[in-house]
Amino acid sequence: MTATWAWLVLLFPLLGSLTIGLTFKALPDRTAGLIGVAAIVAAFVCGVLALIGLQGEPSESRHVASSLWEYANVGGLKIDLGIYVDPLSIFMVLVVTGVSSLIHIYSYSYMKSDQGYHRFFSYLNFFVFSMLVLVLAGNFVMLIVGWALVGFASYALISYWYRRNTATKAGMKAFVINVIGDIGLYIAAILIFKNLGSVDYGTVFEKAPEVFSTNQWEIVAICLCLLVGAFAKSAQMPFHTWLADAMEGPTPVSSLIHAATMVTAGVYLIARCHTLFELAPTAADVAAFVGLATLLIAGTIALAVTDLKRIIAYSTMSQIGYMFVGVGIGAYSAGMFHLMTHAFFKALLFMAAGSIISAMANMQDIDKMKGFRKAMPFTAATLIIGALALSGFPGMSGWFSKDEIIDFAHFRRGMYDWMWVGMLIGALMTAIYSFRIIFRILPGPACEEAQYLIDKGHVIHGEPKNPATNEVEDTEVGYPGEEHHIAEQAGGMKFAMAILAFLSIVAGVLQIPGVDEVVTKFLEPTFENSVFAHMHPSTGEAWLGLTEGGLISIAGIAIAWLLYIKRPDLPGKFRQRFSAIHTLCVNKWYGDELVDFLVTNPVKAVGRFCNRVFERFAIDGATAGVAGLTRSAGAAVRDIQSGMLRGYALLMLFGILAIAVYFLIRSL
Amino acid sequence: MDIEWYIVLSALLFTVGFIGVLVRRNPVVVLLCLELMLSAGALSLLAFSRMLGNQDGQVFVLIVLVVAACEVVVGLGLVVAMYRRRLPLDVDEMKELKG
Amino acid sequence: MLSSIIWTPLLFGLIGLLVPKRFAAWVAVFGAVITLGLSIGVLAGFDPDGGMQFVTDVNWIPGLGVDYSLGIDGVSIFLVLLTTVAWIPAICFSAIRGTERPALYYLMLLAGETSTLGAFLAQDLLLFVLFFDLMIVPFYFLFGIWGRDRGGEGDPEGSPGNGLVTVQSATLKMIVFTLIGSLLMLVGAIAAAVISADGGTITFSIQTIVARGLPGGSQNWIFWFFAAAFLVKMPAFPLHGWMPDAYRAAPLPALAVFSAVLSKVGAYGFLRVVLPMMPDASDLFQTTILVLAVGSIIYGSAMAFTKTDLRLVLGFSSVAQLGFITAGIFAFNSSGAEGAVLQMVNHGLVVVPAFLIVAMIAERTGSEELGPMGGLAKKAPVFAAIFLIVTMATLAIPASANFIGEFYILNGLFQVDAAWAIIASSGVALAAFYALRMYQLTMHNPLPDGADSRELSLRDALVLIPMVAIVVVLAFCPQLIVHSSEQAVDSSVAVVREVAK
Amino acid sequence: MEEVAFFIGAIGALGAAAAVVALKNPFYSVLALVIHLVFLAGIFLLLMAQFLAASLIVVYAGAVMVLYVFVAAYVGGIEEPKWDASPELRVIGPIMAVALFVAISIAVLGSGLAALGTPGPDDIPAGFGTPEAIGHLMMEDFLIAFEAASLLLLVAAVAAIVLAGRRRGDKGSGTEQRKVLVKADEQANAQVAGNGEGA
Amino acid sequence: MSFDAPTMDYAGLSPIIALTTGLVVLVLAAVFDRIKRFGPALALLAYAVTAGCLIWQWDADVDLVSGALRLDGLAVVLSLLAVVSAAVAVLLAIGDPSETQAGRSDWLALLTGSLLGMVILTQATSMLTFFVGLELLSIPLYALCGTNLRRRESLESGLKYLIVGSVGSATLLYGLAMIYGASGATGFQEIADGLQAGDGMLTDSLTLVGVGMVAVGLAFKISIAPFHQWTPDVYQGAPTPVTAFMAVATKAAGFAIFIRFFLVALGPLVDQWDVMLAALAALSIVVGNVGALAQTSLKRMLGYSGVAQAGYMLAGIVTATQAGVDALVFYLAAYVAMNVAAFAVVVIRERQSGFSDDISTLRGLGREKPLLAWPLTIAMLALAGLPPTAGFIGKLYLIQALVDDDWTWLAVMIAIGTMISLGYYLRVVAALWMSPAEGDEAVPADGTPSDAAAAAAGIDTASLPPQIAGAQADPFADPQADRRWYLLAPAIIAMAAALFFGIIPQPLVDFAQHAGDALSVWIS
Repeated sequence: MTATWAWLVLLFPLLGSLTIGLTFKALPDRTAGLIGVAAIVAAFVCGVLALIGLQGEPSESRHVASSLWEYANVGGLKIDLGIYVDPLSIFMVLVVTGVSSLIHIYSYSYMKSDQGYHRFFSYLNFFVFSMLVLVLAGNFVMLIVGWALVGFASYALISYWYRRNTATKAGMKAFVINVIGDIGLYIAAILIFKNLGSVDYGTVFEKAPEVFSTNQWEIVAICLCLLVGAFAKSAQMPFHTWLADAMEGPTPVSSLIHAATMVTAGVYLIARCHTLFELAPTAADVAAFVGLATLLIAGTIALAVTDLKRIIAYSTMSQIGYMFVGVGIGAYSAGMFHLMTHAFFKALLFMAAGSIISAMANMQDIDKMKGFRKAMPFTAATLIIGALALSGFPGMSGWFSKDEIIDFAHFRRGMYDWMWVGMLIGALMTAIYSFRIIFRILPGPACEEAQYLIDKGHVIHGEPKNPATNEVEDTEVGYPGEEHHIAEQAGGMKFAMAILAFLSIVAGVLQIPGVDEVVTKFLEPTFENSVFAHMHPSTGEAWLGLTEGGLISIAGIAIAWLLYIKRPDLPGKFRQRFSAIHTLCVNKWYGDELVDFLVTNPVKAVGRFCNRVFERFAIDGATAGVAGLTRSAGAAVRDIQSGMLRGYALLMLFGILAIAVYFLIRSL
Repeated sequence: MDIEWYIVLSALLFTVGFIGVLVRRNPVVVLLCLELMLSAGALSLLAFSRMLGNQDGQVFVLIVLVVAACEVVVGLGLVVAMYRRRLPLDVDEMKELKG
Repeated sequence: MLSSIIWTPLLFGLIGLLVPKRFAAWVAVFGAVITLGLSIGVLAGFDPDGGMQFVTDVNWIPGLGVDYSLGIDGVSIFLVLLTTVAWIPAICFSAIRGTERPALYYLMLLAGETSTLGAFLAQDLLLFVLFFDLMIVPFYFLFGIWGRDRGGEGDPEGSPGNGLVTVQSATLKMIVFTLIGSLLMLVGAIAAAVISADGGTITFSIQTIVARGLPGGSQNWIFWFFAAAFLVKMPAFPLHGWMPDAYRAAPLPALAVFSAVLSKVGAYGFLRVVLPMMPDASDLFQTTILVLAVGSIIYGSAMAFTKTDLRLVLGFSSVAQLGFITAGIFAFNSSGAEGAVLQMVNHGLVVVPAFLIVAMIAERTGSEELGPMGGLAKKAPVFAAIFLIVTMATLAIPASANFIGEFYILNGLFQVDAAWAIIASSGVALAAFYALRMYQLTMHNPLPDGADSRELSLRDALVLIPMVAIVVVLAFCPQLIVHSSEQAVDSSVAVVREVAK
Repeated sequence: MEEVAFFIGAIGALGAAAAVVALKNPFYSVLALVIHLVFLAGIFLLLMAQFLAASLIVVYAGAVMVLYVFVAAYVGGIEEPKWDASPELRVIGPIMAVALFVAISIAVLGSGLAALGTPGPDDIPAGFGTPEAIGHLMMEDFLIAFEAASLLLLVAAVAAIVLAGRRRGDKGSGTEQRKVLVKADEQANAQVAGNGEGA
Repeated sequence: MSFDAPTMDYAGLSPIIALTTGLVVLVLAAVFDRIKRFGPALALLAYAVTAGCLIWQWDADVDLVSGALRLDGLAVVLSLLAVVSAAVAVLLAIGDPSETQAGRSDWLALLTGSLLGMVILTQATSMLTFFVGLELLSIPLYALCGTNLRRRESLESGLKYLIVGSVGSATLLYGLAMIYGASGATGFQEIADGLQAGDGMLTDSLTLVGVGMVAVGLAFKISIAPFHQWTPDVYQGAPTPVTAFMAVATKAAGFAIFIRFFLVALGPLVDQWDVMLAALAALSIVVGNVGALAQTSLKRMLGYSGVAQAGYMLAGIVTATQAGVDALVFYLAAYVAMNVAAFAVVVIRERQSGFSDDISTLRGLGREKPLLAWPLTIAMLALAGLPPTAGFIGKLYLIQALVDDDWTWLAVMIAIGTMISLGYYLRVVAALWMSPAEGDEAVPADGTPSDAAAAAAGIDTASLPPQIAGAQADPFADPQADRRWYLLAPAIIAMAAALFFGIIPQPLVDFAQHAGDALSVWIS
């Protein structure tokens, strides 16, 4: 029964996507939106039913594998169209469908005036379907399928406003980097098949400990390849550059895909393959360290950039860094818990940001925003709640989830203490940049747009411009129309944000150390064979960690207050004082340039070389050379054919002589 | 007289005829040189005929003479035809066809 | 049965000469559909474990030991189906638009189908060579008569910087290149028969030659004679010199089937002839061929993302794809070879709509250049969606059957040496880049002046959608192909595996 | 005695042949060829080919050469620079021709055929080279060759008429002299044909 | 001295007798203007009777007239090919300027004389018949080449052909003399016996140099490089019907005697001469193919192509096996069909386009006159060896014979030559189908050729009778040429044959093997 519900979880979004996509001419926009919302809600309901079914099983057999048909089977490499349901996948299903439902509801209102409404919902439903394939996959090939399909959906949605050059470029970048990640997974899957003879989760996780010894090179290679996929999808260094550009997509997309769900797939992957990573601790450490590096670097960038959505995007990278550290060091349930809470508050932050951006007529620069507290009180409130949760303010959901990871690092001691320190610094930065947004946007005298909203009661109708380039764009297809939608005025948006705000505040109660620890217990069947399953800090240590985290968060908020409210001149001074560091951060640590230098430019150079040099000289040259040789031989023959009779006779004489000499030599 | 001498003589005549074809430009003279080459062949045939004591070669030579005569007739016919067309009688001028 | 499959297209082509001009197209469509029906009939009666089936064997030139011998097995059946399927959209596309000298056009197109089917079905080595050579003839005329010159610099029609291409030089280059291989193959085929007969009666039956075996020394040079033919036909790097010009000059419907099906004959030849007949040489030259195959992948991809002419993007992507296929075959294991067979079918199915879409794009923008294009999706969501599916299948996105093919190929290669698989896999990333670039630069971005974004006409949609539907259906169950061809493919590579041990 | 005769004949024939090539005036070349043929006929006699020697003189040096003389006179000489501008022909040609001579000589002198070094067998059949013997051979063993040769003459005659004959298109364009000449070479053709068949 | 008349097997001699009768009748007809008009019909009748006699004697295997001739499969098959091409030449010559100027019957008599030479040559088994047959073949041809008296090229080609041809004949004669000396015999079988009987004569310098000189003489006739140089010039200059006849029939007869002399008389020496012939074949393939590449005159191109094709065919002799001879004869038969189709179209096009055989005059023909374009197209594809034509099967046959006898390198040469050949054959196809007609550049078919055009075509207007020179329409131009059955029929029948024997080659294989079987006594 559980399997059936799980299949239905997959079915509804797919059906929704197809229905909306195929009926784009027949159905009115609203109906399409409703179908989209309904499909996801239905998936959520089925997910809950699957959860109930699963919880009905005894703890040791809480996993179900189910296969529809044999997808392909050659040379022992058997691939089923199969799913694998266990607490981890159900957890992900619930997070994904839950958050998706809310974001669909939000989009229903937010995208109202967009002319590609059908397309948007079709893509969005397809994304949810793909994401569910990813989390429910029963073997590595299906995982790859889901993995790549979310990549595709992400691409489609980033390039949703496809007439913007910046959007299509960003989509391309995201897609190609994700494909590189996919290749990591291909190779991992092939290696797994080669060593274990199967790609099915069940068999692989069962046989891996028997086949591999700890840190055997094969298993390390497998895990590193898996990590390539994980890093690419989760925007971890050095594959992180696409995420900031992905903000070209509509805000609900950023909220759903590039904050709440898809980008956390890497975390899910490591958790899913924890058996393998525990056999390859080196690879797990790599994951953790990359997560740490990303969280610190992304934090510094978030402090410097001024594009509202990009700040949140870097914050996302940073938070995923935390999750990577979490699953890298063995704090699986903490990592997954942070994944969930982050989904709530980050989705909320994006929604609020979207609301503000709408009010700003698509302007995204926080330097130009001011005084929205009065103009948009509801949005302001949700923004504050999101920021508090993000910075780990005591009592908020983020406080419980983030500090659990930080604490676990400290608990593991050794070199992990350095991670602990790093993560604390990161936490401080998180608090600062979170409240940088709040303090720059909300208080103070209203800016022009905010004032307009206060005065006229509706948002300003700006020229449709590309926020990245400020070019005027045509709105005929695929752009939000002149009407903009803000949370204050749209029920759907308000509803979704309210629920998320609520969850951002209270989700922490699921995992109060020493009290309930619902998430840990729920996920226990998945991680029961893990070496870290029964290693966790004592309740006291946990609370100590929470206290530290809370203090740092408060300190960070205070610093932000100091910088942006009390002494607003200070940031400028810092900027001048440490201009090198500022430049570095504003330029995102030159990540794009580095990738360009190391990968893109060489590849393009190879292409140019092939095209302009090799093809021209070697291929065409060789062809022309042979042709020319033949032609000149022909010219020689024709030259000899001078028309001169006596020349012909001479050549004959030559021939006779040659043959005579040949035969004379033969007769010797 | 050894037969070799006759053969060598015929080879020499053949060579002289060939040289004539190579160096002369008047088609009439070229035809004469062809006669030389054919008569060289005839001479060697006769020499071998004598060597073998076999008269087949002699009959062959008779045929050769006929052939030579026929070639001359057609060749001279062509020369006359060209002359009538006021074409230059110079084998080096016959270069319309080339390449 | 198989004979009727082969000759039906030609028959209808000839009928087309007799009927009034305006019906010629529909006679051709009818003929192609009947051929498809026949091939489906064969599929229905096909037994996946039955080895060679529907065998026809008639003395053709007894004086030379050449038989008219046909048969079908798990490898050929899907290629035959691919052929019969692929021709229909090409013909329909032309029928909708109309061509000059229609009777001749369809005769040539259908003669092309006949010869391609012949190559796939021939079980006599010489018959295979004959059909292999014959294939190029109708396409020579198709490209030559209905193709067009492409201008050089400054010509709005042409590709700036891509130089001037005349139909004559392009077709000549094509046919000379292909025949270089074919003629050497003819020598090789005869040598194979003669040497294997070893003084006995000469026969060209592939099975007999395989059974008789060839001495190792002869295998080595005969191998290269065959390989030359197949590699040029594909085309593989660095023997693709004919491809850019020919592709640029060709009429698109003919190019679609050419690229989709004819290129596969080369790969098929490796599987059908080279591996079983010359196992020692295949084993000996495995590395060399793999270098060429991987070279094709990299080079084809690199060219595909630098070229701006849509045809060339597709053409070089075919080079890369055929590289994958060759690599899979030369992995000598069932995973690689099976992936290759699957990929042959997939690539064929994808390329036909791709080229037809290029034609439709050209109708809308008046150019086949990526530079000045874009935004066509604006009023053509269905068109864009179909192209998107095709693009995704081209770049072998997981969930497409192309992915399964590539995955199996990579898996097969990995078992030879991990390095091959890793280098080859870079082709996957590059494919994403060039395919997406092609899609974006046509469908996305602002619509330039002069371009006309309009939706597919219903008839065009009817041409494209069945192909796309097949691609989608295969995405769900590649096992259909994999299962039926497994036995045949495995028997081909097993010979080499035996030797390699 | 035979040696002396041979050398006289050889030197005469060669000298006349060289003269054919070397003389500037085609008229003289023709005459040189006649002389050559006479010497050659002498050598034929040494080789016991009486009939052939006779026919060479009668048919060849007589009839055919007359034809030459007529044509040479008809078309006249052309100005031919002695050593013209294409040295490859003037120099390489003779060199290679001489090389060919050397090659043939080596082939003959180096041959293992013992009979070459002898003056030929003495026990030759009676009547060797006489018209009677040749006639028998012609009518018995070589009948076909003989008949074919006669047809060849017929065809050659037709060819000459076609090429050099007067035709309707030429009406009025020829001078009196040319008409005569055309008639003359037709006659010559007929004569040659007649000779061939008569023999 | 008693007279021993040779036995005359009149049945065996019937083809020669029929042809001789035809020749005499044609010569006589030349005298009577009334009969003259029926010259072509008379000639065709004679050829038909000859062909009938040949077919009647299909299974003959007899020595004729004291071993001078031998009528066997080889002779019958190759004579038939020669007769067929002569018949085609007669048809193509109807209305041709050369035929008209030469007085129809005379022209046909020359043609018949040459054909008679060929028939004798295919049957010759003695040096004398060999030599006289060859001359009977050649001398009328020299004249025929010059029969288009108005054209300078025609006369030039005739004289050129005659001079170099006589050099070739003289060389051949010299070689024959040496072989006669070495073997002491003139009959082919006796030569073989004599050489084998003689002490060391098989490798003697006298023999071998003789063989070499005979090879040169024969190579000259069948246009083997480096003795090919007359070919392009003469093909181009000669009247096209003559060229057509020369291209095919000469090769048939030349190869017949080549096969018979080398495989029968010089059979014991095969190890001595095979490499030389292989080298000549390879050289011809290269020279012929590269030489043809940039030609603009179609006839000239076909001349070079003939050199290359001769190289292919010579490869069949190199093997000295029955399979090789079969392959050669098969190829020759296919070659007849291909060339006839090509030349017939050239003749038609010439008459329509003011006697230019430039490839550019073919432009756009595929669109305007597919009935003309197709035979030429198929001919080109067949010459290039593409399926489904007899040319492909012919190459296949040759390559098989070569590979079977370990001459793989020569087979590869054939393959390489074929590749090069595509470069020019397909240029013709491209001109036919792939380029628009040059409306203003081509000489209008029915218009008046200007003096400039006439000069370009080599017509020296000054020396022409007034009614021919300038001002007036070319009396031989025939804008309706593409509707003349006697021109179109050869083209279409030859095309059909080239296609038919490409698809169902077995009958032609049997035909060829009939020729090869005749030599089964001498070769394996």
